[in-house]
Amino acid sequence: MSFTLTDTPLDPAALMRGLADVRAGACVSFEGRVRNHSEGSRVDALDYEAYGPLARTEGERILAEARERFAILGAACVHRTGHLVPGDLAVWVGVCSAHRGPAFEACRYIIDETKARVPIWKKEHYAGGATEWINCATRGPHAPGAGP
Amino acid sequence: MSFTLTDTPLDPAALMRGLADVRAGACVSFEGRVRNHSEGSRVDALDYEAYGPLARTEGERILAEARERFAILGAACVHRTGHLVPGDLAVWVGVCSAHRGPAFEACRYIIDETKARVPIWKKEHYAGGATEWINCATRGPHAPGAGP
Amino acid sequence: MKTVRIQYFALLREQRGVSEESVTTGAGSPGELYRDLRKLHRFTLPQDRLRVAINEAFGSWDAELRDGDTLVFIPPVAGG
Amino acid sequence: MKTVRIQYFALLREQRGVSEESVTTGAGSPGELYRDLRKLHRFTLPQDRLRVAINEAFGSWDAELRDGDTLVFIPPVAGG
Repeated sequence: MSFTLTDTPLDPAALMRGLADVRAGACVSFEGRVRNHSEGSRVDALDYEAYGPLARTEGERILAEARERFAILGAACVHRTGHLVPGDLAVWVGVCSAHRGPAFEACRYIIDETKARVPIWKKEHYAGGATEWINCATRGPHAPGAGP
Repeated sequence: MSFTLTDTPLDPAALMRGLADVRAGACVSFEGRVRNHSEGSRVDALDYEAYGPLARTEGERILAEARERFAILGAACVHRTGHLVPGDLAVWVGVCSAHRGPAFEACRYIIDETKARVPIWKKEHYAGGATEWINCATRGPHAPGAGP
Repeated sequence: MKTVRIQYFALLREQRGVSEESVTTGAGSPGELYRDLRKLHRFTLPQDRLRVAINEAFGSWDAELRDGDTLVFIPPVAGG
Repeated sequence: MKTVRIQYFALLREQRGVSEESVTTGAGSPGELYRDLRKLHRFTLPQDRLRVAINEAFGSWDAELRDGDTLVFIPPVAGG
């Protein structure tokens, strides 16, 4: 069980090898990648910023919750920080278990909770030079409650 | 979209690269591995055997169904045949989509349907020399309807 | 009488002792043919635990058997 | 009066122009302090869209502010 922040590229194969367990019949992984578009705008790059100490504490808490709720053998989550471009891997979650149900459910739980709770922020850089901190708009189309 | 049978080891990293798409924000993979135990017995090895032509047809049909049901960008499934030992990768499923929900759901659908419908068989070799074709018992504890 | 090709896999292959054979039969359907072969070779799997493939596609046990068909009796699958 | 350390991240860091600062304040709670700082630095995010961390753990806006505390006002997160 480990939650890690890193400013260097992620290697999914090496990360999955870290979860190897001959009791495991099922390993599920999630790769979150930088898309080249976001709500209709072309994305040229992203910056990820984390509040390290609390991100690690909260990330480890999420992994511990997954272990309590689901019959899994191992789980890990690694999140990038720094400057990323489309196609780059931003987050990796891997879970191994004896049977496949718990691996799928725990993997989904970990990425959902990580996105909702871990203090990591994302700034999108759009074609043309505009930027935006995602979820932080207070007016305009991305503000909460705005739009139809 | 492709369903493949192979008698050589699977390379998940290479398989996932085959699904690369800059529109994809989420890629989910499933790795089915040979466990060292099965219903309490120690497993030393497995043989997988497939009815190739129909396995490929049915596998491709499952991938097409996944594409119809879920908003995904790409999906693939590769299944091993031949002699495997604990820790070996027996099956790999990968799905990429713009958002994570469909990738998780389609990946689960593909592995569930593959296990239920594709004509592939598994013979377990136990410590001590006994063997069993899984799901094929007609008496004893593994027969349908047997046991509590 | 017609002649059909049968391919065997997994448990049926082991119980039959061959991977494939040609059979000349008076059976009218795959279901009738399996009943005959099961008696002859003492296959343990009852028909209701199998599916049948005719010419590389899933088929019906009641289909009309034609000369030259290729049949596979498909034991319960166990991929993954 | 007490002195607390504040770390800024993401949008708040950009709007404040620094990553951290020490502030000597008469505010009794993180909520009161954010209200003062928001007015001073024109932070766009209202308090109800933030969480607060006190000494590297999530805390309460009503907690009693102590001399030497480290505070982080946490903008809406967007990992993954």
